[in-house]
Amino acid sequence: MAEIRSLHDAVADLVHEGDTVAMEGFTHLIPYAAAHEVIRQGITDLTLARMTPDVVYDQLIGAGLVRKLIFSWGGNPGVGSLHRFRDAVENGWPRPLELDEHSHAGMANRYVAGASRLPFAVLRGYRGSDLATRTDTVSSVVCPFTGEELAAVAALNPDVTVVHAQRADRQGNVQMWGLTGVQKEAALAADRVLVTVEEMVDELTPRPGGVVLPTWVIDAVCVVPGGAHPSYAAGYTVRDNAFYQAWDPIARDRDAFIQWIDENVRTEGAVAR
Amino acid sequence: MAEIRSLHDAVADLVHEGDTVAMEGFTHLIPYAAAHEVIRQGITDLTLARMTPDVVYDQLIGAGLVRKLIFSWGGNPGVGSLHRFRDAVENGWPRPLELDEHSHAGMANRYVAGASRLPFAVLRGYRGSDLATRTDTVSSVVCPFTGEELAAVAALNPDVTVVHAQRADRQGNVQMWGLTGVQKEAALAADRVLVTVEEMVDELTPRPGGVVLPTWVIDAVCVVPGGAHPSYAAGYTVRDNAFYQAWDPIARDRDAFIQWIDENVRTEGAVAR
Amino acid sequence: MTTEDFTRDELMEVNAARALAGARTCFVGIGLPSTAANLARATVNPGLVLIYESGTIGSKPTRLPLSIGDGELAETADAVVPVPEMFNYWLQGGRIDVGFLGAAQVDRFANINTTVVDRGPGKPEGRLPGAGGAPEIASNCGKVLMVLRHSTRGFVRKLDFVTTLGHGSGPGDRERLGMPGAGPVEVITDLGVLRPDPATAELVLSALHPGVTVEQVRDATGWDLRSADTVGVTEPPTAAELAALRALKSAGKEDR
Amino acid sequence: MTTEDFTRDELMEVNAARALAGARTCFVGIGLPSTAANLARATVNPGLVLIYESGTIGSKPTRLPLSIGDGELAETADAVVPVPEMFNYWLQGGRIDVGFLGAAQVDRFANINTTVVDRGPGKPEGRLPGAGGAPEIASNCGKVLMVLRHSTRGFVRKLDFVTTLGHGSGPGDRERLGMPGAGPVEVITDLGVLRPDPATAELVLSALHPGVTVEQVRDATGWDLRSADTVGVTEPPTAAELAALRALKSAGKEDR
Repeated sequence: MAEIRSLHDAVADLVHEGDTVAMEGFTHLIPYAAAHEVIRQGITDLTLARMTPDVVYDQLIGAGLVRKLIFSWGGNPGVGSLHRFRDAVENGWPRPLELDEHSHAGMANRYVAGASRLPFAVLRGYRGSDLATRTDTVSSVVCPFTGEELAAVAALNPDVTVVHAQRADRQGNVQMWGLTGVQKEAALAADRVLVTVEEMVDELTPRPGGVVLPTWVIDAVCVVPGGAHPSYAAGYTVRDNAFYQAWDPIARDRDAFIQWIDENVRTEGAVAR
Repeated sequence: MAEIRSLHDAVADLVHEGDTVAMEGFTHLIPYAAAHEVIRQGITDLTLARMTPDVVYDQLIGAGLVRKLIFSWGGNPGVGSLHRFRDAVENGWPRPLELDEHSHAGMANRYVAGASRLPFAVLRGYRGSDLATRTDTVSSVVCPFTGEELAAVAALNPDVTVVHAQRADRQGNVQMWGLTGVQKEAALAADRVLVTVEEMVDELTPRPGGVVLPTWVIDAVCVVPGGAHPSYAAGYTVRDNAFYQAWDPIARDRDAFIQWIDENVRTEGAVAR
Repeated sequence: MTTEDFTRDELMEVNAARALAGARTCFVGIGLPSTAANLARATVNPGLVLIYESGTIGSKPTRLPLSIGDGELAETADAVVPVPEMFNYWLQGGRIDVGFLGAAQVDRFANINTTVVDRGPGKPEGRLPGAGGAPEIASNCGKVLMVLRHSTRGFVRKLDFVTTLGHGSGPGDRERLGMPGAGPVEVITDLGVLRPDPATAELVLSALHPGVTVEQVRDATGWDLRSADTVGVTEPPTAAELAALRALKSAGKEDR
Repeated sequence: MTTEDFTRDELMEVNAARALAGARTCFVGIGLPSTAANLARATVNPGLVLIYESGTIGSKPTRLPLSIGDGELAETADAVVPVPEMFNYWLQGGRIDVGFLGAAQVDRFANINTTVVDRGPGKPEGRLPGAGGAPEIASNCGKVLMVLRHSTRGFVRKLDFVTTLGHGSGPGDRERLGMPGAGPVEVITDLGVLRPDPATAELVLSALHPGVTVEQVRDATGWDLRSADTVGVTEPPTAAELAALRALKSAGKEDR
């Protein structure tokens, strides 16, 4: 059963040094506030998983908290590179970053296997690609009916998954809608689940496209209005595209990055959360 | 792209003698009207697939059109046996019925593999069960990462899937809601898709729990109000539980069954459709 | 209250509901398990999350569903999910505390047959409905409860077909097969309650319903049923339990 | 209209949109492919179904999305599906006519690298964003279109890493690997259009944009680019195409 908690306490209890953490969200509903709380608490040696690591992972990587990234596409969508990610991979700054790199189809299926508590998933993928040469989480299986060889990807079961959603009821049932991406799978694949929400309501009235995560698969719900900014929560906030574009010059420069994090994240009550 | 057609023409064109046909629906949205059209047209030697064959398949089997059934639970839910199904299996009347029998988890995953155009799906299932001894569509695979042996089920790709839905727009996009069961998978696994709907509308406004099948994965849409009776279409009709209970004595008796089919299905414009 | 005030079926149903005290989530089979689970929500476990294989999570029906796909199950649910998701993410995902099953035939190790029965030489096998969700429910739920009427037709020495594994041929079989759940922990009948002996995994008589004798149960069991060290007597149904049960059933009859 | 009236990028974008004439469904990568696909909807193919890997089917945005997960993509879609479903049922399911990809590096067989680039001895590999959906888009869509600016950095003799297979090392490779789609059929750049030679699967110059010479294209290509038997010249953009393209781009800029 989910407890309704402060973000500080929920992060402190559920995210541990050395954990594999998935903070999912496909452009939409990215849990920035929770990630910033991780930075404030300095929880380190993390393995981060996500199909589309974007600016929020750039921040965690630049803050030196990440030792490994499991992913399939790392960029600032429509803007360019993730400079902190590149700096870590190319130059080991502020620390080396190990990679476990997949295609989207493979990552999505790794979460599906995780949520299904199967050790692997099968797809027709990675054919002719060098990707499989750089990871030990892609292999192959042979169909026992047709003899076809198919790709197998290892299940991905994070220690903790963090997602942002539109709302929760007082029992901790969570509802999200719009692009819900791979969030359900990431949550159900994890040992622990932390959800930040825009709003707490008395009753979760059904919504078109609504996905409900029952309270009994969640550990903590934190009410954090705007907790996805500069990402967005459909029906509550809009994507701050200007922020994503402004991030590029900040992230290009180590000092500018450090200053930004200090002023906007590490300072309690900072504007950019 | 779906054509909007009469039920007669759509069934005549899309359902062929000897086809594997899935008419899915988990209590809800069962395409009775389309099945009755198949009976009227006498399309025979069918292999029928469905997780929960109920009264509608009892009718098709009793009408002598079915040579094989692929299924996981065959009964009249809450009432009792499917007597025509039993008579066919036990006594070969009106013809022998071959069975390919699974668990629900296995059948659901056979459709998932079919919709995913994979030759098989993996599950932790059938363990300790005799089921696998009576089918050639259950096998096993070994996880290349952990060495665990898991069940493999062969993909199920019907020649044609028939489903009932609440509504369609004039382009043939189809929307259903409520218990949508395994209908999406059954439709996407099939070579051809026939959908009957309660209503045609100008625009498919989003609905909570709504599932949309785009027109370009459907071959024909037929407007057949009440086409799920005695099953139901949430928001349009209610389940005729009394019919399901009344079916039991009809189906117990071969003559009563034949008379019922003649009067209610084979007679054009019959009351029970 | 005396035994005249309730039926054997009501004893079975009330005790089946009681077995759900303390459970968080229950995967509910149709028929007697559904009666028990809904009665539990009305009595010992108002917060019990009912999960039906049609895809509903947290159904709160006000009357007994006739089928696992009745409209009210979806309308009152916390979430409705596609059937493949139900079996893969929720059941196989190990998220469900209790699986509640009925059965046509049960053997002494709580293995279940719902597929075919042998009707004797020269006669065709008798056809049952089939497996449904049971094999994976019994494998993946935290534990399994079973409810069925007591008779030598149902409680058999040897199953004609193993649809669903309970405890196999004894201790260790589930582990060997890699089945995560504890398997059947209780079989509730109209005569009493059987539980697996911890040492042998064999079902033994552990409680009688009021007014039932050990001999009656043994006569209705197809194997040489042993008794637990202590055979208790179940508490008679309370007035509240009976009222709730009868209200559920009469509400369910309106449109049948 | 003269060449002064439009840019090289606009030539690329307009011709990329034209390549979508007649397609029913397109799996759209972000960036140039998204510009092209949205322009196609505004010009040559109003009924084109846009599919984004974020899960939207039939998006009808009125401005260019910055990311594949912009809100308008979901709000205007015929259906929004979970990401695993998108990749398994829709892409792998073989339901999508055209995959439209960008690339960092392309070789003569239209293989793609979006993973790492070699920056020379003693220097660390340069990091690119990674595969995203491309390997399976290129494998499973009916055919693949590519759009990228022409330069020797992009059109290379040998890829530093094969992220996504195009035609491998020549005819037969896709078949041998069991890839259902036809693979890359056209690479549209700011200088012209390359297509695989049917006999060798090697990309050859098959059309120049107005005002571009064969030498210019060869100079911007890292391998010894051959020309098709006939090298055409693409039609200049029409006023309507340019107006639609510029309207899309300016609408997209409002909130950036």
